[in-house]
Amino acid sequence: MVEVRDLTVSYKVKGGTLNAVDGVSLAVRKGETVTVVGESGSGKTTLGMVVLRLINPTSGQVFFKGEDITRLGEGELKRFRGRMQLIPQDPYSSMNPRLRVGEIVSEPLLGREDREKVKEALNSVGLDWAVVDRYPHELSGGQRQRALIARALVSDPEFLVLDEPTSNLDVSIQAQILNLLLDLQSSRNLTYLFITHNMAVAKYVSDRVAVMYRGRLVEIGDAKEVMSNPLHPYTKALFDAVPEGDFRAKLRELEVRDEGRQKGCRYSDRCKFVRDQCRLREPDLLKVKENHEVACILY
Amino acid sequence: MSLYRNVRRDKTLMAGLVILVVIVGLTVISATDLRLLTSYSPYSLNFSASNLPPSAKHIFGTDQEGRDVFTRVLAALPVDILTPFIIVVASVLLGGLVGVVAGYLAGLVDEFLMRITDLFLAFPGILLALAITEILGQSHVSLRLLYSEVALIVVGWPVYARLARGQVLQVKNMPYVTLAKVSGLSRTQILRRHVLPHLLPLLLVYSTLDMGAVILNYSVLAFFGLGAPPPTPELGRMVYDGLSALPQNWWSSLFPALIITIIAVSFSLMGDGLRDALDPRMGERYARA
Amino acid sequence: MNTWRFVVKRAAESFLVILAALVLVFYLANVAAPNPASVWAGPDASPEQIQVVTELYHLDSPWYVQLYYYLGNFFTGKWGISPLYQTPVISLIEEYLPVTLELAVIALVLKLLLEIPLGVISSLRPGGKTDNGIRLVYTVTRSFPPFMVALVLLLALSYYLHLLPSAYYVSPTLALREPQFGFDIGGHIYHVWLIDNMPILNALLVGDYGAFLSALVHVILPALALALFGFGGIVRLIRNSMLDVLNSDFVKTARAKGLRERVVIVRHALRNSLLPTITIASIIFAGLMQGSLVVETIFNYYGIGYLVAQSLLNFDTPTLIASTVIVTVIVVLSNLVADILYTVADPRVRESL
Amino acid sequence: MPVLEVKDLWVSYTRGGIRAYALRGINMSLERREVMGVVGESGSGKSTLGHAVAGLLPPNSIVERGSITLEGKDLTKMRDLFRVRGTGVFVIFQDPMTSLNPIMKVKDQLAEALQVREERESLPSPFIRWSRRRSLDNRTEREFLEALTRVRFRSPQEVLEKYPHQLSGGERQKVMIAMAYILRPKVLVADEPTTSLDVITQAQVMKMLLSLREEQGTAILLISHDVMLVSKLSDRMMVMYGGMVMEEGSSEELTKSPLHPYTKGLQASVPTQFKGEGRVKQIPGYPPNIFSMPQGCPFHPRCEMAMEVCRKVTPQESRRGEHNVSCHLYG
Repeated sequence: MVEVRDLTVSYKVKGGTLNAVDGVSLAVRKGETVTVVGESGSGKTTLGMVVLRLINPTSGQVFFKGEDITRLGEGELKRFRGRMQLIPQDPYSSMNPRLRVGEIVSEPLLGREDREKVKEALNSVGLDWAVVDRYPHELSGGQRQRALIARALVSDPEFLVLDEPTSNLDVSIQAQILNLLLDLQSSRNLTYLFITHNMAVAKYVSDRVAVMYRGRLVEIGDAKEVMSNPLHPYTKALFDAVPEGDFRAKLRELEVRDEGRQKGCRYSDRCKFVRDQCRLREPDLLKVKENHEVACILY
Repeated sequence: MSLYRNVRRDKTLMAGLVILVVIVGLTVISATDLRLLTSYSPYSLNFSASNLPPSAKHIFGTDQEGRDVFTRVLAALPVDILTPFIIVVASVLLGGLVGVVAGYLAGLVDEFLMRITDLFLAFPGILLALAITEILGQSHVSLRLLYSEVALIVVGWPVYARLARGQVLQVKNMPYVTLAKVSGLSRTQILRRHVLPHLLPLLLVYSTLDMGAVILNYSVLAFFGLGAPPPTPELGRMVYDGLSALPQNWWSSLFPALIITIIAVSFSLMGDGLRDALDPRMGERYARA
Repeated sequence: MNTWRFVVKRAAESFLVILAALVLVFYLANVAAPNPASVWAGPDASPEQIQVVTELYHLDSPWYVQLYYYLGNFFTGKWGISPLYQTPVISLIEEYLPVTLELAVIALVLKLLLEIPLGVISSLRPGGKTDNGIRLVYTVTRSFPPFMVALVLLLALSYYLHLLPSAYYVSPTLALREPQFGFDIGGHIYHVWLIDNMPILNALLVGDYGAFLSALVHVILPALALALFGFGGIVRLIRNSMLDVLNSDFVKTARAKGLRERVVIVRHALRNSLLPTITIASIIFAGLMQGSLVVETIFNYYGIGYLVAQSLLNFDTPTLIASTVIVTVIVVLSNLVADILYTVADPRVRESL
Repeated sequence: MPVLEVKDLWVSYTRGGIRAYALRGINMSLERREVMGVVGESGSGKSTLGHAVAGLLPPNSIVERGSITLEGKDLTKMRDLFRVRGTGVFVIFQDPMTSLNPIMKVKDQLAEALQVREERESLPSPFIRWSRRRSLDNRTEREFLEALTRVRFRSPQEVLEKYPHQLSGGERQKVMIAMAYILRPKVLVADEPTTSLDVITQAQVMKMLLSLREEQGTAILLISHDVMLVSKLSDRMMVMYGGMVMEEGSSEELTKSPLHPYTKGLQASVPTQFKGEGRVKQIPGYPPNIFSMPQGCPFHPRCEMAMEVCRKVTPQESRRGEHNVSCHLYG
């Protein structure tokens, strides 16, 4: 459905360039959810934006249904707009406060007035038709996020990028939205690229999980496999930080290391299992099982 | 709508509006037929009645040439209101256009336009306007009003360019614009739907506030005799002319100055009120405490 | 290190702006003007005078040659000859400008002393009685025309109450002093050159307290009128940035630490709120320089504003042009200083250079 | 004897002339070295409780009733609240990016904290106070370095000379904890201290909060919307909703056998299963706004077990084994 090959996005920063995304290859198959997990600054959001062609990659390619859309101009991209949609992180700033909900939801229709479409979309996210005349500030956070999902659905997309869609919501609302997203996926056969830093959410929504660390894909595989048998030391650290089991004991064990910049593996300075070879070169993704790849010299 | 309610609740806005309606009313009557308001002529000299203090017959007194100050104030209103209005409208259009283009196209165009804007902003505005009017208007006294308008537009537009650019840049980075892009809205559609609706109220508020400032600037030009050529009465010029009769005849410069103040204050009140009415965030600013 | 690079860069930029401003003024006076010769010679010039001026300023050459001479003249201090005073413009500026600079600085200090505390007071209880009162006052005073304040002060304090003198006056004794004055510190004599026409500063340096007092008394009214012109802009700015800062988390942290409210307000809130004021300091200063036009005219205070007013009323364009350019230069430089101060005051900006 | 005791606390806000209750009869007590978790969604009043305890309620709020007793002193009756802040109660706020003064060096911000503590510990002469303010002598610098080392800064000397913007979010939060080390408060209110941080950083910050408690016996009021985090870290926890305590008890008990339908719902709405292995239970509806609080039990419109009485009568707190619960099912 969607594929990126050897994607790199670099920014100019003071004293050099920073690769927000660094040589990432990833494919999302039709109807599945691939979740990208990682800390802030890991490049997961940038990756999502590149896939939607909102940010231009420095190098590498982006494919949508087999077509190379990396170099397409805004005019040619028109064909793809609407077939890919975005569910944003912050339901507050993602709605123009001067527009009514109806106008916001129908925006992807590009001016074609289609009451039925809007009605159906609102219906499918569990919102009442009455909201179309409301302004965003009259809605709660959960209602807004529902409206934004309806907005994305109205253009009949096949592929959605979900950029931390529940991180600004209350826990009870998060459950509602996650269930809604799963239902919509199965009823409409949607393909998701789900971006999150919340491991519990990742576990609940993913078919496959991709772990990013500072722009680099360090581990990828089937959700169950990766989550129950994490291989990369960073992935392990991520899971160790989740409040589960005897968390207080885990915290006592926790080592605190500042990160610096080193040659070789970029996780080497924080890694518990670091060896001399780690400093030599950046490891590539290696297939350890049919459904599990990891970029670490330990394997 | 809530805007209407806000307007009614806002005392400053109401006060500004009321004064302004009275002044605009007087201006319109004065422009159509001054004799409806006063029995004196603003032009004819009458030295037997010079330097009369304010009284029931001459509520603002008379000047050194014996003209009724109140009548001259009324006669001055059309020029003193219309000229700043033209200046502000032209500045908004010019500056707004430059700002939107710069903010929207970004890159080199932005860099170039903003350098020019900065250059004009670097000038002390009034002084440049005075110089422009004086140099251009020297040999064409009859065109002086036009030149003074041009001069004040020259110094007035850059602020709007900055304002518009800033607002465009701010809205451009809002997540809802990103969403619009994903949905395939074109640049012009995004501009129309998302950018302009935020920009226009801002420009309205700012230009209302600016009306007050431009009235003051124009009055300074007139003060130095660079406004409309005589015999057209002008409030700023009347202030200057009255100075030579100080301190005995204080009324012929103080009253025109007072009228300018009232007009400028009413615009300022209205601008402030409009801002509060249009910007709910400002309202919160008071509520938070 | 970085800061110095920034200073050099900003200085170079300022120079370019001044250059561009010069070109713009040149275009105005020598190209756009309907009759450039009368711009430089004055409207009442005889044909012979016009002839002299045309040669002097190369007005019959192509514009780029004129521009070359214009810029060359400007940087060598040849700013033309005033048809009104019949003296080189530069000597007029030398005489009048210091008076205004002194006046403007005093007015600036007065303005800040009046407005900053009001802004702080207003922000402490937003929406309260004091705040509403202050806001009402500045909404009105902000739109006072410059002559309004001057007129009222003049009429009330000088003519009616006879408290203060109405016009400029310098103690004659001051002019008789040596223009150069030395301090003896640790056996070494440090020389201080008096700047002509800064009566207050000079009187202080010379130690002539009679003259100082006299000059001070004369400066009060114009300085007050100037300080009150546009009164409220800073109050508003301080109030609004105080409100933002007072609601910010770091002020909450400062309170949570157990600091006294006075310390929280002054050390944390006010210091941070003053940052935006620095950025507009040059705008305030430019406003004062411009306000001096009207204020000096009304008080007959012999500064550059008075000079400009005279040149306007008498079509003395060379003086007008030179004054405009020199005030522009001062404003651009004050902007430069403000920018540098801002980077010194705000570590975040310093870092991002 | 608890360090902190809150009794029947009612706090209201006034906005646009309308008064609404953010806290409606809160009871709470906190022992030395105890971590009390406060869980709730937006509008539950958890932050208001934190602010009230720290004496930092905003000016448009009023304590209507009740008391907050810190070491025997009732904060609601005190005028000079600043005297208990810092050394009595200190707060770590949610957003580390904004909680330090951007134009002061870390050193100077820590120095303020030290000054506050020393003034309270002994009352040195004004001259000594003045001279301390002027100079950072070796002794004070050593104290700063020690505090920064305790929160695991690798090069504390450098951190002292830094401005907040030169530190990451996690590092700034560590500076806040270092400040707590210097102030030695009796009670530390941690108001969503890790919400804007990554998981790994969150774990580190939590580790340091726990060490602070171990080393100084600080009682911690840990406010968070994250049920899992709070239940793992706190000794006791209270679940708030609509300005009321729905349920309160030892964290272990509350996690194992919650009584209140809201506590149950909240715990169930955290996903634990893989995709396709069943659905997470959801609470219908949305949390109420304090300006439109329903009659009776605030939770009844979203409660599956709601009865007639829940619509009308606000439930009272009742004791059930190790729990306190406010629900008509157990009343």
